[in-house]
Amino acid sequence: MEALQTKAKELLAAGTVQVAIGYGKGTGNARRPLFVTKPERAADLIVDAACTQNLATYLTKHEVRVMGRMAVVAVPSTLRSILQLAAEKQIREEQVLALAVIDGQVRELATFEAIEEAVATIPDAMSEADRNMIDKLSAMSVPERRAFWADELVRCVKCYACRASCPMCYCERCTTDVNRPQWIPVASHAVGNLEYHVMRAMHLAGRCVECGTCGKACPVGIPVHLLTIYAEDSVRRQFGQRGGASAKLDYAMSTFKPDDKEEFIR
Amino acid sequence: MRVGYYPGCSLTGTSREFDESVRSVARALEIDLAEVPEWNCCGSSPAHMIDTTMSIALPANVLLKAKRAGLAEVLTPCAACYSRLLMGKHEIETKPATRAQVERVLGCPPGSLDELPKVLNVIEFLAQIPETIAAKVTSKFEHTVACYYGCLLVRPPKVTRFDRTEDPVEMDKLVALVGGKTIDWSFKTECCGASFSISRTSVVGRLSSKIMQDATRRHAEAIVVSCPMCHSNLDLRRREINRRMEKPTLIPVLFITQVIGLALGLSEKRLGLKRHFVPVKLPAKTLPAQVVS
Amino acid sequence: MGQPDTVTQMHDTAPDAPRVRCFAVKKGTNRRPIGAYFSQSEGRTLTPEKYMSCHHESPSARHSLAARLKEVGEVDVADCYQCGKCTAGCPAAEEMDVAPSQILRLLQTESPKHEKRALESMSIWLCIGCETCVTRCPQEVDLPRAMDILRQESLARNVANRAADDIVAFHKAFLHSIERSGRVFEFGMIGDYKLRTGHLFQDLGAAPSMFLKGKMSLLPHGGGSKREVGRMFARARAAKKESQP
Amino acid sequence: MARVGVFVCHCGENIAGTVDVAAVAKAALDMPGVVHAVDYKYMCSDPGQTLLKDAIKEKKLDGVVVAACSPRMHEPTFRRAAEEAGINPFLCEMANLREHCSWVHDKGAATTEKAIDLVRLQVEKVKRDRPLQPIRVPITKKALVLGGGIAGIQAALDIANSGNPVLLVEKSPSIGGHMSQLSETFPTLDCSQCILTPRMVEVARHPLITLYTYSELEKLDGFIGNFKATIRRKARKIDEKLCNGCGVCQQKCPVKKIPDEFNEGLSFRPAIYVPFPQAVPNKPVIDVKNCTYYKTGKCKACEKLCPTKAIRFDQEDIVEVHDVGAVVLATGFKTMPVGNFSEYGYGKLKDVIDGMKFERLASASGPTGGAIRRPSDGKEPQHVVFIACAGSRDRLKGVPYCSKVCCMYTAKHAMLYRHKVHGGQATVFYMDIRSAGKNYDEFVRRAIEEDGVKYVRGRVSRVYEEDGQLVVKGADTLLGAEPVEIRADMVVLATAVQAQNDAEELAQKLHVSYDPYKFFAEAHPKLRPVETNTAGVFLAGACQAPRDIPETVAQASGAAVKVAGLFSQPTLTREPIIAVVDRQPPPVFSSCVGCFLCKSACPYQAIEEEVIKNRNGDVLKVVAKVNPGLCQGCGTCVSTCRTKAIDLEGFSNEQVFAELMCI
Repeated sequence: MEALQTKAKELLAAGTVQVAIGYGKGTGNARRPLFVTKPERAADLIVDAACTQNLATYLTKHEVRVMGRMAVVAVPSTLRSILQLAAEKQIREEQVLALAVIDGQVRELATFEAIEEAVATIPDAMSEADRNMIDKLSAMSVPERRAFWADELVRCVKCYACRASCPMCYCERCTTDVNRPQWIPVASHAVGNLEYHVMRAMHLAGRCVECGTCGKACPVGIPVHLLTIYAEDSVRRQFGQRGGASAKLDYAMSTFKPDDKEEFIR
Repeated sequence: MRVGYYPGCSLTGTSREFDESVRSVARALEIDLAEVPEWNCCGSSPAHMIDTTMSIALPANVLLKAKRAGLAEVLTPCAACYSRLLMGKHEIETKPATRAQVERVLGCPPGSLDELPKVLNVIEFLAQIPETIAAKVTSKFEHTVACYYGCLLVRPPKVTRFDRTEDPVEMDKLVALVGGKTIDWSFKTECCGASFSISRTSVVGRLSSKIMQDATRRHAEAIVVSCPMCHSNLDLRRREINRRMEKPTLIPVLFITQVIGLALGLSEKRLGLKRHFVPVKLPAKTLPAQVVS
Repeated sequence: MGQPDTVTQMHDTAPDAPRVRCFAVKKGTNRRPIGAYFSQSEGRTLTPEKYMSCHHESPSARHSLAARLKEVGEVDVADCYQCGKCTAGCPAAEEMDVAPSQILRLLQTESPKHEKRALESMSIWLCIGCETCVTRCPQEVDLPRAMDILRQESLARNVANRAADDIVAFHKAFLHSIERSGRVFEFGMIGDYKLRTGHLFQDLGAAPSMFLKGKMSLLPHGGGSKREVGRMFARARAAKKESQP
Repeated sequence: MARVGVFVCHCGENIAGTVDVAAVAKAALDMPGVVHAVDYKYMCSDPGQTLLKDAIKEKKLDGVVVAACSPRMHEPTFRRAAEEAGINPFLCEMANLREHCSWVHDKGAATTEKAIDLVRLQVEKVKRDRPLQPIRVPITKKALVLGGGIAGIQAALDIANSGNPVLLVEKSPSIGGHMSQLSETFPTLDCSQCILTPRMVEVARHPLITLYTYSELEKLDGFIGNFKATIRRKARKIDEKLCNGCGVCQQKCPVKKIPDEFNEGLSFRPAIYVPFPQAVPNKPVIDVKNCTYYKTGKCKACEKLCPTKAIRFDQEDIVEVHDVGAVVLATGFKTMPVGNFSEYGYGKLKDVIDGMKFERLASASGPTGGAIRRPSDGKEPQHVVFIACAGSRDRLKGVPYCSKVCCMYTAKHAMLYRHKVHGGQATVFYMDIRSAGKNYDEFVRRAIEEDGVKYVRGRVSRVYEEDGQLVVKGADTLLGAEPVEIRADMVVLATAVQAQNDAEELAQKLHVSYDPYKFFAEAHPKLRPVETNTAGVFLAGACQAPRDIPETVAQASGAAVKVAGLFSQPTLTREPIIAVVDRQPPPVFSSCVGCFLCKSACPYQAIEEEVIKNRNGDVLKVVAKVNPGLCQGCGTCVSTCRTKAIDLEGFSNEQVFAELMCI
């Protein structure tokens, strides 16, 4: 933690970055995003097990970007977000610098290449609970699974917190905002809710960085992250590619290889 | 180095010298031959000809035993056994219905026939360890021979995936490795008559004499084979062959392992050279010195 | 080589259906634009298997030997275009009464008269199983496999050529030996063969030297799990009976 | 409120026999927005079209649905009629009641019900149609012809003679291609070079043809009428302007033993060489791989002896970019290497040769001056076996298709051999004789009847060497498949015609489709045989499929006419069914976020990046932009776009959504 504070202080003091995005103290034991612009405030940065939110969400925000070059305290999924955002031309190398916290060590990753190398060595770490839930859902029959999700999604109030918290949901105009045609009904009802979440999962298949932030953001406790993680996992199984592995675009869902398995077409 | 070993029936009978030479060469090269326990006959051509089910079940049983004995590879010197084992494995791997049928005949639980051991012929096996062989050569095999591969090592290429189908060279390379010379000839893979040795000896005479003819015309001192059937047809049936030749020939027929054995300095006895019908007499000046075993 | 991966079903009025699946491939990436995958036409891509299944088989064809070969051995005699390459390379063709390519021709007509000629031919017994034909066949017709099935069919229908009796006897003696001993016991097998054929004196000259050279023993080999192999034969026979009531 | 008219066609019995067309028209009248609906026997007939035009005028229709056959058949007909009646042609839609309904269903209420649904879909669509204007694109009136064989030569001459400039690019040092290597041509036995060289000279002299030999296409960008071709002119290492083709360098070059490509390796050439005496241009090239100077740094014999001082050892490749409006692909073929045939000796047997080698042996300009001599020992062969279908119609070892020209050239070879070697015996092993063509079958019969060539129907199983002769093992399938064994002195394989080795790579450069055998694919096998799926790229000759000379020349002229037709227009008009990226006033500019997933999905490279800047030049946004010349309107980008910032004109999201929701 001190290493991080020192690093952030140095970077801010030297003018290498103009803002450090990290975690600060929140209510109780919770952590909240902290935007440090002055070296002397770097001491407020916290790193501990409670820091799980993917801060990459802020990298595409106009309000943050105007401050200048950003340093972001990065958990593994944050690093993947940076690469995926780079692949999709949403962020340039000179705009961001990652302070990766890996195994208690702080590493400054200033180039996409360095981030790619780091990501390649970090294993996918899905939480035990998530893994169990996905296994359980995979084992269900289709009607059972549909019933499970119908039951969960009935609570959705379309607050779009999942969308807002997702680093990959950076579109200025979401499909849900389009009304000619009205793809997704505005009102919260069973069919519309399902449509919204299926659309979200489809849009994140092959792009999701599996941070799980959307699930944590849900005020009514729907495990929405399982949908996107499952879609991501399917793409990986089908095409051997995962979101956020490279800063160059090689998107499985918009291209084909002659040896693609094509099992999904049946 | 340890490898599974399936001698097959011929190597315990009519072609004992092949078995003897394989074992002797293996010992000299410090290779541990783990004989497949309680092995049975592969079914040979008769099963292939008149009983399709058994022609797959018998080899499957051999490979299953090898698998259960923990063998990942099975060396099968006899070309006929090699072909049957490979074909049986191929059928099981490519046809689920056949696999199920064979599982019933074998009385083994489903899934037993997954991942059967790899089948290797003796040339394939020796070609993997050229350095080991070269290091142990004590007296170069300085003779010019004709390498005769026969049918079953190379055909059908989709199953055997061994060497060049119409003009194989792996055995020639082995002979060259131990100091020998090989002729480039046209009958490397022409059929000798195979299993008609007993029931249609005349066919064997006609086919084998053509093979001998070309080899002798090109001045081969011996023919080198890797198949008991080829051997017995060219050796045992020499009278039948010579009857059809312009000039009768007495060049011997050696197994590839005997050639390598000679180069490794192994005795004639240990290589079973005395068991041949056509005596193994190679030009004296180049015969290796006798080594007491 | 072989057939293209997909065939496009073409409508009479939608003749513009492109028959090719890959166009426009970008350099520098091994992935291709997904749009390139789908044809722009009203045609649908079908796998060859699905395409084949659209064809109707004539009812009579179902019981022909050709149909049986296809079903049991995955040998399609229709693939043969009678180039004669199999015959040209066959080591036994000179002895045969019907050339290998002509055996396939007899099956192609699907007429009982021609099938009978194939089953009664000497050729099916003179096939050595050297696999030369299939190795060179431009159409990959597995003729050795077809010969296996024809031989067994010939025996089952009891129409095997009498001139092949000794060959059949040899095969039977051989299998019998395996069934009894698990392995081939040459002395017993040859004795069995001689009894079956009456060729009592054939090769008599060779026998003594065989013993002398240690190439033939008078007693069956040990090992070979003969009981187990015997059971295998029994189970195979039972299964065969079950399938042919 | 929309005013839609619905016109239901009987198509004789085709639709009316299965669908209750009157009921469809009646039901259409109840659909919201429909003010007029009728059924008629043949809508595509003149009276039918008049019916449509009159109704548009009288009922003041602003949308038309013709419920008839596939739009592929008659959409242009009805759109033209609508335009004549005064409405935008893109306000006319078709419901396919024939292929999508009457032809695929039995007669019955459900079928009529489906027909009504199909009409309803189109009514919903037409109500949301916008008037569209055709797209006009300028044309660069200069053609690029790739390949300088007879196909490329003919295409270049025909295009140039129509008054349009041509850039002819050939990768080898001379034009002429395979045809220049042939001895005589079937079925007339006239000398190949004698008929070809005048055309080669004409190409060289034509004021509108720029000839680039020893050059290759590196890259092709752009679209029909507006291509940019990047061409690499490989360094010949001589100054072409100074060289007068005297040939001293060739004589003095110390390296002599390089297998001569033009003679198929039957003779040798030096390291500086002109491929053959009639080469165009008659300028040598230095084979850098074999030149002593490039290997050791010494020699320069040619430079010392060149009377015009034309040798340039330091010459580099030149890369040029040319604007062209159309491309003709005429890159030809290759024959399957003899080494591919394991059963015929893997190419190890010297006297087993292929047809091209035989052409050189029989050619007066060849290494033997036209005498047939076998390669191994130079003896005159007394028995030659010709094997047709070597690799062709062989799905195991070769290609499954028929190479088309082999039957004819084999007959020619056997005939030439019989003419040249009196008393020599020629045997042809064949499977079928394919001699469909003017005077072709007569030619084959002549070989058999007059020249005594023995034809044996059967394929050869193996060729092997014995006592200095070749043993050919075949079977005579017309004699009950009797085995035949021939001892021959030479065997000539009619090897299969294949696509060039680099055909796939070239197709990818040009975005042209190709078949599983890498032959370039025509846009339609019957009706568009010289066009490709890429507009502006045309095909000529054997790069598309095996062809003989007359066919190649005919196709080359066909491709040339297509190019000339294209160039005769002032601008190019295209259907405006293309994708469009949303544009809005500042500060949004576009709902596109610039992720460019659409760019990776587009099969036509039609999506470009547009940089939006403020007046200080600062980048505000980078968004997608569709190149209207390249877009083919496939809609792949539309389905990829998460923000729905791309839409397809004429098939908008809104229209498709409305169609789906009305079922």
